[in-house]
Amino acid sequence: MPEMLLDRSQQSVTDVFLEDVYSIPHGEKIKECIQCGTCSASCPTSYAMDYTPREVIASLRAGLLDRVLKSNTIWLCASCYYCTVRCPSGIKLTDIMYELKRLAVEFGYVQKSAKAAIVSKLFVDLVDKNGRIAEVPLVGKFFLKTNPFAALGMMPRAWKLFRRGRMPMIPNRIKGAEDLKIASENLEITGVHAGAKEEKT
Amino acid sequence: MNLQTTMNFSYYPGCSLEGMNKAYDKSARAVCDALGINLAELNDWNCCGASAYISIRELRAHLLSARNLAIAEKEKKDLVVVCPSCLTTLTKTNHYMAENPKLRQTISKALKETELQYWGSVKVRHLLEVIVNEVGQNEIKARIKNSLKDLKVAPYYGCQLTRPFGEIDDKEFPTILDTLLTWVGAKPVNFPVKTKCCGGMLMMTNEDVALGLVRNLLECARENGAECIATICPLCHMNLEAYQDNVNKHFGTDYKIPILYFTQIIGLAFGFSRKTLGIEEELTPSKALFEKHLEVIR
Amino acid sequence: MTEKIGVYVCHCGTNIGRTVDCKSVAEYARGLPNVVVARDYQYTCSDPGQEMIKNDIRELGLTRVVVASCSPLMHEPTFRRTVASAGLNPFLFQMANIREQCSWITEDRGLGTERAKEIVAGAVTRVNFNEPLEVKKVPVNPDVLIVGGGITGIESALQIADSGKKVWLVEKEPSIGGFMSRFDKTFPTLDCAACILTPKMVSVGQHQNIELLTYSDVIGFEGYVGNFTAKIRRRARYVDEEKCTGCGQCEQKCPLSVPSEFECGLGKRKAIYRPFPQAVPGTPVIDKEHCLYFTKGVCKVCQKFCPRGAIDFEQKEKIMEIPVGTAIIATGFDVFDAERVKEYGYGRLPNVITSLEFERLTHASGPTAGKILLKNGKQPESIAIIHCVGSRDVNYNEYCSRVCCMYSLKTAHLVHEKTEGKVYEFYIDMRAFGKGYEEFYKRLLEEDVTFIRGRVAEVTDVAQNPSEKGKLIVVAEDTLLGIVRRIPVDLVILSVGLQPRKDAVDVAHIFSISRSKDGFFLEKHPKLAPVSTAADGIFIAGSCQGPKDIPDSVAQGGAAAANVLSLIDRKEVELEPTIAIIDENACSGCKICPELCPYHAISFDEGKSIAVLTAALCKGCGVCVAACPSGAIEQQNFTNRQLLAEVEAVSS
Amino acid sequence: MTERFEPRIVGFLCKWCAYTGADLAGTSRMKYPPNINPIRVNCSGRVDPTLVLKAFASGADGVLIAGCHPGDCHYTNGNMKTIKRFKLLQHLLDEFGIEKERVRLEWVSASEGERYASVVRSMTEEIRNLGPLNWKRNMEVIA
Repeated sequence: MPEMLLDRSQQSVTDVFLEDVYSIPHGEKIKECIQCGTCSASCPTSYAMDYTPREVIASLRAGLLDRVLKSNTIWLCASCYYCTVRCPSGIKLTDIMYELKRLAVEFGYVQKSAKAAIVSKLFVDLVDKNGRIAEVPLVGKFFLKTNPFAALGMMPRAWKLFRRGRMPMIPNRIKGAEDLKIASENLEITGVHAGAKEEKT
Repeated sequence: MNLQTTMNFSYYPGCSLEGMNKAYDKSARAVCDALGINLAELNDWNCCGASAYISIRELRAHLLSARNLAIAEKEKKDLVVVCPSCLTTLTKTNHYMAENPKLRQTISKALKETELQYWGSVKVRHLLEVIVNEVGQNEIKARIKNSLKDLKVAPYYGCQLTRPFGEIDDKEFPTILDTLLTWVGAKPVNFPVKTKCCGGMLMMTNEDVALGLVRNLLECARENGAECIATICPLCHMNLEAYQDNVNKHFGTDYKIPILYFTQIIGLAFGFSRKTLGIEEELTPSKALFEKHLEVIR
Repeated sequence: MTEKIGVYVCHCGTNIGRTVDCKSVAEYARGLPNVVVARDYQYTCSDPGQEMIKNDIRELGLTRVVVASCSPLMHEPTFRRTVASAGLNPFLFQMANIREQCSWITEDRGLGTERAKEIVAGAVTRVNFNEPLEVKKVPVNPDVLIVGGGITGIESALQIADSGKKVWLVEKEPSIGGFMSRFDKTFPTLDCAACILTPKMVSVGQHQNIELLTYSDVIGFEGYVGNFTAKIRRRARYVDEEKCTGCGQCEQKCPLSVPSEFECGLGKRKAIYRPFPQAVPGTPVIDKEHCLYFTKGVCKVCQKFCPRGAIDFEQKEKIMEIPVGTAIIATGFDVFDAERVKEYGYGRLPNVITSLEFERLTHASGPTAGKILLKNGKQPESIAIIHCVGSRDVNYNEYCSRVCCMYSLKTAHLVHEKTEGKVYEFYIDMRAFGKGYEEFYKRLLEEDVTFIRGRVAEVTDVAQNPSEKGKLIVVAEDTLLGIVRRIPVDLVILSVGLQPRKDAVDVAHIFSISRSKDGFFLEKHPKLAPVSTAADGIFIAGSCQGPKDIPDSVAQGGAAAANVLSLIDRKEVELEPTIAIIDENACSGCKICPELCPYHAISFDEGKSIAVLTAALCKGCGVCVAACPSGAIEQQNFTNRQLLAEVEAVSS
Repeated sequence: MTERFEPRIVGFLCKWCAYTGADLAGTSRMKYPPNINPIRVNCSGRVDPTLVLKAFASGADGVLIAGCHPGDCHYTNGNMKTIKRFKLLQHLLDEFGIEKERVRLEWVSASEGERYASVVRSMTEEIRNLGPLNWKRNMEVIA
């Protein structure tokens, strides 16, 4: 039976967000946020964020999710999972940050200069092509895209690494890469988003 | 001395061990060899779908993970990883597929197209935990050839060995690496930031933020008298080691703390050469340190 | 004889009526065999509702009544009384629950109505086979067992004893007094805990109607309402309570000091000790684990110095069996183990303490004689108080511990008063719900305590700048500003929550009572029967039912006492006659049932070769009925005929 | 379009734990399919196999027996006897060709309203998938 899919682009970003988040195991816990700020104070990078992690949920509740998606907040999450393990309401905030990153990309909220988004996209492209990631092409492309001058600044370290045999230039390509690529493309055409809610009876 | 039994595991090195962190791979293999842990590299493994990937594509990330798990399932052995980020990603897919039937169906369907299937039986384990729990104190002590003479080590766990799942040890104050270091004759120092974040991938995109985090780690290690920092994560290792110069430049500090994989420290105690362990590939030299500390036990 | 059945379908306002079409259920009932009248009514439990049933019984000569309404746990007793007052045996009434397990669980009116019809059909079919039963009355033993000698148990004991009834008060510790005896001041009035508690403790110790059994546990509890037997283990004190005068010579002379549990390990006690000077009884106990005589076989100094010869190293524990009619369980709570929240550093960082430890520090007779001191002996200049430690947290206890906000305010007041230091309170929500509580909060605001709305993420000693060196840094988001703050302080006080006692599981088993999801004992009804349990004659009071402050604990202690006294004054209680009966003629003498009965109510008559039931011992579980291969045992009001009829009706 | 099959389940609930837990589910307004007809008994140990067979024979598609958790029985150990008896019952039903999924023994404490609701949810779903039992009709055909 083919799955009936709502066209995601027809829905508001908040609706898509909630639908996706509720599909993560225990995702509905986001409703139980008590705005205590444990996440913000546990976060090693929150001081540099436009909005603290707590304010992400406050914004959601106020119907201001878009300001979060435009902000640097989500791209500063380093996936340390401190917020997730300490949250007294059991909210998996790190997973929610991933979801916000995906939506920011999908709905075009990302500023051109958002470096973390660029590196993530490059990462995905390379993995999709080869099945594995090699650091040199990733780093190289990243700096060429963002700031070629910074790449020059990297040279001394790169040279040191290269001399020590730590900079292989050619990525390994896995044998199953082609199959995998087809499967993952199909996954997104025919498959439901993990967000599709499990039917409850 | 020989171990009576050989322990067999599938081994997932992860992308970064093929590249900048080859030394981790080398030292891990050398140590496992000595301990009778037989690591069979997973056939045609792919990227685990780690943070940078799942930030863009959720389903595909799970598919990437699941492909590795499916290949591992055929081997009917536990899957050993060394990169904590791979550990978390693979474990997460394992858990979420078990908990969310819809996701399980979707991923299974996609796997089928690559002629694979995954039933959810693979146990993903970190090498550190395998060495401590499967090999144990006696077998490790029996292999020590060099005394580390109370080498003071800051045991640095980073984030994703214990978070979010906490299956290996306490989520914030683990002790498993401290224990292992003690077994090989080193002296773990008090290191209250042992599970604080090193900045991870932010080093590429928000260097200022990440350098600050690395500095906190280096400072705490020095405050507590550590002569080197033991790492278990290739990304932490990279940030602490390759960016130590940048930290010094940025903050006007003068840290010169050698950074070693925990497998390199065990390897040294086991009497392997620095070359075998890939220690010569490091950026912050530790030669002087070990000349002071290593003493062959007769 | 054909029965005449009346059926009453209750709307319960919209509670049932919204998802069950009560009219059509009544109509359906009218078509069932033997039903002579079926009505739907707004509130059947109301006076006019009950009148309607009584009238029908009188005027239509009903022989059976079915009410389809709420759960029998709610109104079965009500309607049994109704039919009884109209002259019908109460057991000829049958209740059909179409609310809790029907109308409330669905949004589908069609299915809800259909289900209600089936449930009513089951009850109507069954009621045909109901039989009139005699309710057995048994006398109530007026003696009362109270478990737990904290402020709750003390209150209950005094109320009951003052009315002239005998109370057995059992306490695990060497002295009564509970947690309250360890507190310094009490919120919001700031009166001294000892000043208001000690007189009550003394009254208990001296009361002629109270038998005080300290250093004792209840290890068994059997019987039924009005007639229980409590089995109590009195642990050996090694001091004769009759001879001891409580002079304290032994304590002074004992050469061995160990950390005092009463002082949270902050102070010392001797191996022979009273937990605190005002202990009731004043008789000390010898701690066998540490006493030099028991561990090394030498010493006996206490014995040498005791002027009354009260020390008895040969004393053995005693098991007592005490018949009582009712019991009050007031076993209290445990404090949350702060070490579990690793990021707060308790147990790792020396100057992180719990609120209970603070009570001892600030107590005039505590280990520092009331001075608030750091581990290095200095007075703190800045103090952080952290709310909700172990409470409101899915990782620990999900519930609010209810008392911490207020005692944290008290802590802030005391610490500020004594040290004149800067005080920070980190809270999530300020809960000041009681009489005089909000006023107390206002007072603290006036006292210049700094309140920061944010849950603390961690307490660390890792400094990030020179001003943080040597301090404990408390990290929290000031959520009203959206800024993460790092506040360096000298002392951190963790306001730990309350949780069920470790032995709550065992106590629940001994008394056959249930526990709620949070692990505290379960009351019969959260609003209308807060101190009753599902087991008749057994009551709960105080924090064993859920976190409570002192006023609420005392109120519950009093409430439980009133419940008990009301039962005693009735002099006799009615027992549910749902016991088993054995048909002598049908019994094949297979001896299966005597083995099965957990109450030894069935014996075997070797002469007649049949099983014999002692009705007084039977509690009506029905296990024997289900097991009897020859169908010789029946359970009253749950006969095979009744159940089979109900099963058949609801299945088809 | 065929109408969805609504299975009919008979629930024998002990009055101390399971029945109170089921009441709690209602009081908390939890939703579950109204496919179960509860019958209150003092103890799950009272439920003899005849009652279960009677339910099936009268047209029930499933039977739930629910009592206190092992160790929590109000009558000391009545539920332990239920466990033993339940094994015999399963065996018996097997002989009759009744799928084992149609009868369940579950422990629901007085505070486990959500547990009761989820048991009924999953049981209803499972039996809906199995389809009607029609034992009554089948027996008539045989006889």
